[in-house]
Amino acid sequence: MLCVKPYGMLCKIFVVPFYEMWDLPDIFVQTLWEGLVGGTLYSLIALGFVLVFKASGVFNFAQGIMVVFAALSLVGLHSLGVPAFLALILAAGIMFVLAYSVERVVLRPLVNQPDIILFMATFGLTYFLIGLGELIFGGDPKVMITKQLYIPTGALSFDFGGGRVELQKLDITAMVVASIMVAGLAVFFSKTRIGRALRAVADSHKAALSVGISLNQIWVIVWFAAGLVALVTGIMWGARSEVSFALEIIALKALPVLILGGFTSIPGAIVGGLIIGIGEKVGEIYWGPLLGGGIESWLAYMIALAFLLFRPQGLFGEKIIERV
Amino acid sequence: MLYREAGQFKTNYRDDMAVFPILQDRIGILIILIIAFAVVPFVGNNFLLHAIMIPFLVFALATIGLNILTGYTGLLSLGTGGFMGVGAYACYKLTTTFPDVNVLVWVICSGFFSAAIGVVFGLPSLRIKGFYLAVATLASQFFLQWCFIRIPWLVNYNLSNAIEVPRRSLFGIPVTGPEATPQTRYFVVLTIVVLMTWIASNLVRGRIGRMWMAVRDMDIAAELMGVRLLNTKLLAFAVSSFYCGVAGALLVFLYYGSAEATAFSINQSFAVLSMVIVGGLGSLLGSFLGAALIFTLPILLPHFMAGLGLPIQSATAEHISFMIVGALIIFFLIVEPHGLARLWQIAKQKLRVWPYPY
Amino acid sequence: MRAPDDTTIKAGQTLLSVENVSLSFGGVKAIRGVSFDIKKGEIRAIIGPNGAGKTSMLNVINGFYHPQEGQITFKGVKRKKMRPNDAANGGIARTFQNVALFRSMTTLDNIMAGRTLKMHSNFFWQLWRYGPAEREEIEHRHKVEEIIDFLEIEHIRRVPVGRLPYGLQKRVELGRALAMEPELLLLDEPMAGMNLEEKEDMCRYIIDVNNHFGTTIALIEHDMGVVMDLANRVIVLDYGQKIADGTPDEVKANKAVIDAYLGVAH
Amino acid sequence: MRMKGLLVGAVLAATAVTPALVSSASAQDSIYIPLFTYRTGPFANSGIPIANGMVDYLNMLNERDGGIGGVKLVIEECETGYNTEKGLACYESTKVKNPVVVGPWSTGITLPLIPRASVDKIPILSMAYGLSASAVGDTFPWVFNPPATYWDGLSMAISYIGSKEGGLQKLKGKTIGYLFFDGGYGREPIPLLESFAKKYGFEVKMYPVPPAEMQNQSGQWLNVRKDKPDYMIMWGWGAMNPTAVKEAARIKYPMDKFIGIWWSGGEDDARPTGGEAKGYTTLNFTAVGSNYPAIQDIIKHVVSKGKSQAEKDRVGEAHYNKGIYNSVLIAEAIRNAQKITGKKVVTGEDVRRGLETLTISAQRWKELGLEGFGSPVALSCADHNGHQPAYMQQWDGTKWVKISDWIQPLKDDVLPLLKAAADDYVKKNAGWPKRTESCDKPS
Repeated sequence: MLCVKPYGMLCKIFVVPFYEMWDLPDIFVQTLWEGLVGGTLYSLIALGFVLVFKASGVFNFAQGIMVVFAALSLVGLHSLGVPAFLALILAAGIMFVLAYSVERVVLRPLVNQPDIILFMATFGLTYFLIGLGELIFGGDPKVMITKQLYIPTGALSFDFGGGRVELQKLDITAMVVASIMVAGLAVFFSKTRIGRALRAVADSHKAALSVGISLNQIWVIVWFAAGLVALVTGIMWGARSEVSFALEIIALKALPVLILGGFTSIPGAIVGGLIIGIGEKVGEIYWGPLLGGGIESWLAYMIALAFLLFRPQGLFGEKIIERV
Repeated sequence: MLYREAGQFKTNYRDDMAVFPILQDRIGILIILIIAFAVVPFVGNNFLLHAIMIPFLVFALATIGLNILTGYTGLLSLGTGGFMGVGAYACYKLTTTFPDVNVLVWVICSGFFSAAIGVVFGLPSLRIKGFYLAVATLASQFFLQWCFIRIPWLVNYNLSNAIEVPRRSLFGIPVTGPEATPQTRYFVVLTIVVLMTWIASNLVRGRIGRMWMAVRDMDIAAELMGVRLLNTKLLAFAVSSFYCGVAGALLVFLYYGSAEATAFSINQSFAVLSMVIVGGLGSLLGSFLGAALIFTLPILLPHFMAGLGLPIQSATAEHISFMIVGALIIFFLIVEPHGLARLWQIAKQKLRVWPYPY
Repeated sequence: MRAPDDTTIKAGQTLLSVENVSLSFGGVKAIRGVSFDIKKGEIRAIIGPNGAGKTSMLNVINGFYHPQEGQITFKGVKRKKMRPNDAANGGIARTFQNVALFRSMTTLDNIMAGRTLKMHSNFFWQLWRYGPAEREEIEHRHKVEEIIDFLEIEHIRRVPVGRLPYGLQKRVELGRALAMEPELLLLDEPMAGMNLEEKEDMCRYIIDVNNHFGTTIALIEHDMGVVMDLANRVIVLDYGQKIADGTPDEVKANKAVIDAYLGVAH
Repeated sequence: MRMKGLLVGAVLAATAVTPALVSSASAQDSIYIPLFTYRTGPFANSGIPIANGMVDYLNMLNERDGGIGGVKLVIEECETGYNTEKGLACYESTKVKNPVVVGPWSTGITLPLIPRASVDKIPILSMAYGLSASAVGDTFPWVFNPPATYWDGLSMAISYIGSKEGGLQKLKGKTIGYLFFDGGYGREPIPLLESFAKKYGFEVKMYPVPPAEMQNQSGQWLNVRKDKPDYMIMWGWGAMNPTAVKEAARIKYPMDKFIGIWWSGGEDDARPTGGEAKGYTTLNFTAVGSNYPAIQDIIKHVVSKGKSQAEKDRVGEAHYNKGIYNSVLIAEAIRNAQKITGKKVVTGEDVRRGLETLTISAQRWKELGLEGFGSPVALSCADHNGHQPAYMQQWDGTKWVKISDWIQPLKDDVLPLLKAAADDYVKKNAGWPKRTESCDKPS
């Protein structure tokens, strides 16, 4: 309608989307909010990756399935009649058992192997957990026990720019929980003895060994921490849709977040998640229709790739100086 | 006692540089080829040929492709599925646009299209390394899959949104389409795979292979020795994608018979990558072993359990086979991080001194 | 085969000259206004305490680092910036302080890789490993076997270099550099971490290379005894600056050098 | 030692598997029915109840009647995980046991099997999925997709919307959103939807959901908020459905204007949203509930005896009953084939004839103990689909409730399109065989 013939396409790319943002501010704000929420959830998954990568250099492909597994354990236990909060604690316990077994069975025999071998081992772990999860809990999806965990549902809505903006309480909860987790991890890393040990391990395995830090213990702890993050992520994603094995695919979205934020940076995971989340939503809503929609499946990767070409080490990664 | 190389002397470098310098190896490979060409197609049933051997060979080819990139050049890629898809769609377009040219010509030519696409998506590899590159290749995977779904021209506007493999024949014998017998398909696939494996082995043993491996092992040193990094990496992307593209075309034309875009999903990429790693990075033999283990295991496992007299629910079998595949990947990585190919080498070493321990 | 360079440089003429080169990383100055030259056919040593900028200097010469100031003239061609593979094309080869071999390749393949620039058979023949590709492979194999013979590493021909002891790795690395048939060979601490016997061997190889092939050599070494025996001329760097340049005897007598090595305060 | 262990393991494994790889024919005194199911993977939520329904009904026939016409049914499930490779492996491994019919249960598996059916002489039953054009029996003598195609389904949805608005003409100026699984399945109805849009003057908005984004639809639904379509039609499957229903509830989209295809109408699709999904409407072609003698027989003979993987309270759910419907078609086709040929142990070729002349009248439904369970089915040589009506069911917060009568598809719009699609298929697949199979009289 705004666009005249010869410049039709250019106008649709460079003018119309911005006009729409200005014209329907409520939708724009809602889009930003949805992006923010989506981004927070990506960040949570990415956080699990970062924790493990930072402390053990393992690119943990199994983080996605750990999200599913944790959430399934919680819902599965509850369906057996275990009270919700006890189930939560037990699910955390299961994640600890998982962390411990992974350390014993997978990581310890593979110590000092190249990164790609460890990556592949977590790949095997993914297959194993898919099979185990489906064997125990069945392949059918479960409903997250939102109410029993006192997670608020419903929405806060307010009028804005001639329309209505709705903030789901669930999403607000997710953001609050995510913030608390990040803050908690920050405190854990900087204030506690184990946290400082973790940082030492992240800097250098040998250095950590030489000051008497048990690498095995550290690995159990980070994998457990990643398991807890997975549990929280699973609850939040599960509450948004349902707990099913399809969630595992979504976890891949944490990968562009990772390369954007850097593999070793917790703030990077958060900021990267928000950039990816908002970027892909805004892109999908305002530019997606030009391409027939559904561009979300690759937009995040393209955004990350574009960033990478300018900063190959990610937003917060350390600059790599090559030496010979 | 049987496997001794003592007494086999080389008098010139040509012999010394042969693929199989040891006589027993040459006999072994000959026997394998004879079995593959002359025994398997006549003894095995259609299930063995069509559901196991053909896809196994096709995946072995894709694995060789990815191995060239990841194993030989050290560039981790998660975009294999997409590149296979490019080959399949290119082959479909070519054979429907020029139906008079033999389909096998187009199967091979389709590799050039995926090679070109591979080069485009390989460009970031100059600046990005390791896992960062792996994630960057995911962009190609998702973007390409989106294109397959979104560009109806690629499937000639078929309402099914899928490639519908046309009937094509070679010397009057149908090779694609429903009338092609599993035997014919098997021979075609086997011939192409054997030929391309031989070419791959030529490449990796020569100057180009050394350049790839040099870039993998120590790119800085390689550069200081006159290897152009970008060219070498892009060449690896091109050759790798070529192999993957041909594998994709074979997969659809001689195995599936029809394919939707989901056939080239991220799971395909992951599957091929696990074949590479379980088989052994930087080993052609490993590519075959890896493909055999990862592809055939989940398919044979239910039959295996049935053969043992353990009838279980098909879904349970599937769950257990997932667990077993996962556990096996971890197990093999622990036993031998360099893959099945290294296990084979160790076995040969043992055989060399057998029956004595040293 | 490439046409020989028109600017053939005779022994004793300047092969490479470095003029007023400065290099810095961020705020750290690694090299400050250094000038020197290397004459065809000589063995030139670069010495200096740790962190003096010796390796950086080699990196500048073979194009891995680009100096902010100054210029380099190699075989009469001035240049400020070049890619490492241009340097390799021009005939500069090097070894590394921490061995930079292709660890999972065999000794043979490592040295063959050094012949990369000399091999020209195209991709088509490579595919079939036939015709020119095969001939070339065999022809270069002969050259490589000569080097293997020269360095006395026949027995480890088929061993992946990652499994070799350090001393042998250094030797293989020298072999790989020699395979390039360089005009200028840069050796970065070729004897670091070796025992006496290995050092003697290495010295012998270096002298042989210089004598037999007429290769110009620039080397960095810590062992003063070795340097004084090997080198025709020595340049001393300290804190990125040149503090002395001359024959071993001249340098040995230089006050600034003695101060730098004994750690006198500036 | 390690080597030796590995070697022994490999040899053992090889011997155990060998029988499956070397063919052996055996005389048959039973009818072999392979059932391709998927209880794993991202589509398991839809696949599990269907698998249970299919298996349980056939098992019940075995338990109660001793099979069909006195011949025992050998039922074998093969897990596909909705994955084409595994599906094809299932096909090959079951093919050697002479199956009388194959139901691929995935469009991706159906498409490669369509051309092979006539060669392998195994009929394909793709119940209300697969390739819509395969309804044309003259072109696809070996493929059957009753009771309705996706195009029929779409036309029913449009005609239902029209009836809500007071006539199809009232659709002029309206906007209809189409939320679909971005693949062949979701894309197939688009041409018809566009032709309806032109014919009735409404606008169509497309909301594709990429396969990897099934559980992440907030972008699509924001666009829905932006575009404010009057109705939403959904072509969803697996994990996509419950997510879409949740998102619709979140943006407070009027649920009774949100209409799904029959594959979006499972209990698991609406239940996670619970009360807020109230009003969500989908098509269905089978009744919901277990209040039928035949289903009670399933409970009595199969479920209560612990021979089913289904929980008792989930017997009678929407997708479970679709599974039963699929098995009824198979069983009736076999019975019909026995009648036509006079043989007890029928083959795939016989069952093809049985399917082609299959009729299940209201009376026959009653005899089966399933009175009113589905609309009457009548297939013919020309029409392998039947274009049977379906009805609308609505979620009342806890269960599905039937809210409409049987809605007839708009055959005038659908049939020409089907014919054109079948012709297009033949044109593009040069060498497609002309129908040689003779046509039996309807029984």
